[in-house]
Amino acid sequence: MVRRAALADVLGGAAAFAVLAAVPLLIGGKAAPDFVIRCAAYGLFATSLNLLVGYGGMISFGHGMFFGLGAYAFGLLMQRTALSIPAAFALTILIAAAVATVIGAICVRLKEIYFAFVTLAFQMLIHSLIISWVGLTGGDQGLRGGIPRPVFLGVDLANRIQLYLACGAALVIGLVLMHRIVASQFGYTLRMTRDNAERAGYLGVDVVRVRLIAFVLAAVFACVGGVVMSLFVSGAYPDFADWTVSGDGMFINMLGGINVFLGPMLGTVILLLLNDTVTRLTEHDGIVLGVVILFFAIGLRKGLLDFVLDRIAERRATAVASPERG
Amino acid sequence: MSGGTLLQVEDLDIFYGASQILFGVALSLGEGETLALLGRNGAGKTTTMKAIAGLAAARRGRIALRGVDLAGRRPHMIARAGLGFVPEDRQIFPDHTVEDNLLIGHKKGPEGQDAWPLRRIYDVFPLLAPLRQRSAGRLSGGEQQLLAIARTLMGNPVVLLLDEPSEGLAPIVVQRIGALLRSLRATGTTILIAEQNMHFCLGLADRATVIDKGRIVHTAPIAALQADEGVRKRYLAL
Amino acid sequence: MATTSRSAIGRRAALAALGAGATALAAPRIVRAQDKVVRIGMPTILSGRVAQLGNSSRNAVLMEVERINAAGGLAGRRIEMVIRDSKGQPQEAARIARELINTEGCDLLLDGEASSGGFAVNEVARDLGVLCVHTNSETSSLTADPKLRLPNAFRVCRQGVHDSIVGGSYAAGVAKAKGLKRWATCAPDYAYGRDTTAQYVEYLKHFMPDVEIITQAWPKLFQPDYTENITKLLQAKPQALYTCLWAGDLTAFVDQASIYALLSQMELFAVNMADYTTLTAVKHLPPGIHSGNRYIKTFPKTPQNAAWADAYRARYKEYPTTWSWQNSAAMHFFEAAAKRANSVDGKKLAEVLPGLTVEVPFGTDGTITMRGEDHTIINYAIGWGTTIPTEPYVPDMHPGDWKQIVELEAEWKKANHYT
Amino acid sequence: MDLAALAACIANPGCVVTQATSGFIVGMLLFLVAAGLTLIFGVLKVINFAHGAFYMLGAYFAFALYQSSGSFALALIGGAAGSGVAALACERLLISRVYGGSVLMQLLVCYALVLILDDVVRMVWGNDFLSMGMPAQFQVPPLFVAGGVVPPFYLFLIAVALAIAVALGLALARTRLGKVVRAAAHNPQMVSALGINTGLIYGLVFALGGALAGMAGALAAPVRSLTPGMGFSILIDSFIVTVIGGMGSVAGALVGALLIGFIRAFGSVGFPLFTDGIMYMVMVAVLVTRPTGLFGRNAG
Repeated sequence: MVRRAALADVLGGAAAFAVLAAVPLLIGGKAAPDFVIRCAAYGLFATSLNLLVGYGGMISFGHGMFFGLGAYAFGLLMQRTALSIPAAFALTILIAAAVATVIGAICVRLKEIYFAFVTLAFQMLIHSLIISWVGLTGGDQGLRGGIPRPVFLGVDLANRIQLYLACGAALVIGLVLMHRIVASQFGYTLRMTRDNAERAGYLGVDVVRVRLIAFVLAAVFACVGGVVMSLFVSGAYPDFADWTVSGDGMFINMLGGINVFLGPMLGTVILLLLNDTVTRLTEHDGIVLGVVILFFAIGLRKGLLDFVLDRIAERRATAVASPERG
Repeated sequence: MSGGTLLQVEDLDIFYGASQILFGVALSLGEGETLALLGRNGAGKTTTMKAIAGLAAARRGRIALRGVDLAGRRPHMIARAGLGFVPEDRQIFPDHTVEDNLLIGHKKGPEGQDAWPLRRIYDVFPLLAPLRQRSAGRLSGGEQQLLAIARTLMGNPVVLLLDEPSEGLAPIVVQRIGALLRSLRATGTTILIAEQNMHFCLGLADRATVIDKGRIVHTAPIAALQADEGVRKRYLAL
Repeated sequence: MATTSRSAIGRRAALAALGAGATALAAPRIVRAQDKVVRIGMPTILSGRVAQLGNSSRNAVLMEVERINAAGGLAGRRIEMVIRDSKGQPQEAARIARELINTEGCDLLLDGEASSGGFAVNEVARDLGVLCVHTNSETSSLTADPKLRLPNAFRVCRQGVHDSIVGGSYAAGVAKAKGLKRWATCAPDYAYGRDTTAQYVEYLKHFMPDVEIITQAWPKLFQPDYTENITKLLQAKPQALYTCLWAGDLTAFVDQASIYALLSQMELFAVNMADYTTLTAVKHLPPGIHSGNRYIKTFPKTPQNAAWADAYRARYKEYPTTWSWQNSAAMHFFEAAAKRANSVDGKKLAEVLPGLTVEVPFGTDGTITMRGEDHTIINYAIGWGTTIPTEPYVPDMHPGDWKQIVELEAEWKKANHYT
Repeated sequence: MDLAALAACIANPGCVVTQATSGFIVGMLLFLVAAGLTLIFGVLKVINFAHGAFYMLGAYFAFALYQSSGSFALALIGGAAGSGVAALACERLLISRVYGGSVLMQLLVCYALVLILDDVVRMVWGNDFLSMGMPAQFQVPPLFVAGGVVPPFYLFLIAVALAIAVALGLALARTRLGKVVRAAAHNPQMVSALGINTGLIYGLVFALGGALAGMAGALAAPVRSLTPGMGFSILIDSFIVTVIGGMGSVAGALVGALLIGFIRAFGSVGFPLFTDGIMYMVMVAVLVTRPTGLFGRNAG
């Protein structure tokens, strides 16, 4: 069963990548690839946040710190060392995992709203470190001068199409891996700690350890999102590690839905389309965005995909129930 | 039952999520009457009481006080209409003093009556008088139960809804609370009391109605129920 | 009016994109067909704390566009501006800049971002190879640092190091006359604040070596309350205080300092005071504040400058800002370059821009020159003076000496290994 | 780091007086905002991320009233009352729909409110920063106490804020409404079963919180510049205050606010470039050792 599900994921991923790869051919212009790259960055980030929020029941207000960390670590490694892109990428992931282990060890012990607070506090601490440590990070001006992209294994990320394909691959691979995690025994245990941590404890689950692992995994995928973003803008900025990014992540999750694996991905597409069109049409984008949020939060009361699936489930339930009554 | 029907509950259906808890529960209470709602743990007593107090939403049914349907109204409106609810786990405000708990409960009755001034409360509940400045959280279980009843009386209810007042208390305290309730009844207070402990209700309730698995299965004068071993064994595990 | 035409275009493009069914994904390059048009994309800050300045940039640009179009356009082509709000976020600035070129089909970029957004747009210009003129990023390294400099990017904007040289020399003059030796500084803790302060102090000491900096306060950018910084400065009892706080932060600082009577205890050198937005916003403008010129219609004291300010004011019901003149000047550079190259092709414009001199009201001698070696402007009006509470606010500006500025700037570049 | 300067300041009474006043100013204004935030959380269990917006509205209302009437007293009252009414409207129309819902939904509704209110202010008063100016009665030279400088306006400001703090504390502890509010924070269902309209209590508490934030904005209006979005940094600071003091505790908000005020006042002398970092570190330390804050009820 498990093996067949994994195969389905891999095949689905391959198909998705094939579609992505065809996009520049089907749709002329350079806008679509740019849009997909941004979707990859935010989508990886938001889906990783949903590992915590949706599957782990851990509402993090500070997840953006790992997005920022990924962008800065990768950018700095490329600017200041002679590492190849894959090596720098691997090292960035290691750094993110290490930092997340330390921060997570402190955070995951706290429950509910206090977990949210402490993650926010760490994010603000890291953001103020980035701003203050001008010598390393460039302070508020960010990493300047562009991120060099030496060719590796015949791949040239300075080429827009190759960068596009690489980012699309990162997105697809990241999503497949995360889906495997969610479907695994670990994913099951994680959901158990979400639904009833006490019971999970009785059953011999080390709740803190499970949460910590989830925290680190989520941080790693968020960091990959950050790397993609840094390649897109060819730099890194303190905003990447700011509350706005964490807030966007939350918003995306709520837009798309947290109970379906692809909910955050759908949310990403909606948010970016919304952002791009609204800012184009009006300077009072705050009101427009605010009203849209209210529609989701008060009108639907859940993300779009959650809403749709619930509706389908309801319809099925009534379809089953009605013959009995009739 | 001089004044006719005071509280009338009909066709009460309650769901928690998808699962149904109460099925067409019905009961009625005459003016000045005391009715015991008996049943095993989990039979639906507390849900019925909460539903009457407006704390659990009914999907269907009628809860009429003096002919006025209160179903669907918000809890504070139901309390103002005259239903005074004493919850099973007492739910006193632990950080407030005893007197503050009472003051929070104070309101006039539906006809503007103010029959329970603090003085009378302390007369009827002499145990509370010396504790008035103590934090309610530091009272014993029995004292907390007394406080919970007194607090609800401060609101001048027409019907007193008591949910398992004897639960978890020492026998001596249970006796004391029984005596208190009998004295309340003697003053003409109408009482609906949900209990697992049938003996507690003997000599207190006029009638008893038995609930099992969310359905009313038996209603009779309490003395008759005591004599009916079959019903007792089947529904009350005695 | 240009404003309406601009927004109409924006809306039309967006609607067309929506009609295509996939908004940004499939936005067609609709305007390409109209060959008589040149589209200039402009990311700038139209919401948030800096929106006032972004707006004033847009205002100035639209005013010039109308004039240029009336005179036949750029090399015979009518200018269409596509102006977008980045909210001051660098990643948005980068995204918008890319989109302006890739989706909106803009031919040229007029980068109206402040410093960090400016660096982000600079990277986009590097990536896409499009001609980009920065108008609002004062950070010197943008064009001074050869690692950042691009053949296709230019800056039409005052520059931090120029300001500091003029400010230092002016301050040293005042300090010598009044015996001000103990100095303090108060600057927002971000790149502009730190760099500008360091350079100012450097040149103050250059012109008056026995000056001593006894304390430095670093409030956060946009900090609402400066009380703890003000009291700290009072404790140190300096004779003079330099600050590069700006706009709302500067007025709040002056208001808060006033109730501590700080200004009666030390001379205040506030480089960003002499800007109409700030001068008119302060309710009780104290006299005798030393300030650099941001934009002031009496400096340079020419009829052209006054006429431009009056025209702007008549049109927008407010005075122009320092961002306004810079953007106005940038449009003049586009105009002159297109004329010389007889083309609007970015590569051809980039070839003729270095060394180009244009006639504008904001030059010391009526002209500003795009310096060839580092793609940044010189000879713009720059000076310092002291305030009075009412118009003209700064009656006497002491102009900076461009020969001196250029010499010291060259030394500064050498010291920073930029040459 | 400049610890020598910090030591020198602490040794000098003038410096201590001046910096302490400054700590009180920052702290007491923060307290007014944080008190509402913490009350709202305590009673409604909603983290009101839109709270900074009411501070902003208070400042703008005060500005408008002062411009039209010239009376600072009227501006203060109007600022507080206007924000209170706006808060009530927001609570009744929007926030009340997500009570008991997920934290995320509450967060989003608040976020939407911030976006909308900021934009409304921008539409009404424009993008440009505004400066209200010091009322004439406070345009007086500062007082000198033990070699330290104390401006009369700030004395007034501290006095008003302290008076509000005391009145708030007394009202919560002594009045029946205060007792009901505290009881509702603890067990709203029981309170409503006693015949008290908890919806009304929630509305009142939210309005009170909004009015307190509005009062802070109005008090600060003469010395701070007004911009759309000005509530954000105040929100972050008062959020830190409530987390340190304990969510739901008004006394904790007072202590936390003064703590932050003093960290700022003396931090600007001792470690001017890392005062923010210090604040965040204190917040992390408190959360790790005592998650419910210094004065919070121990949730276990």
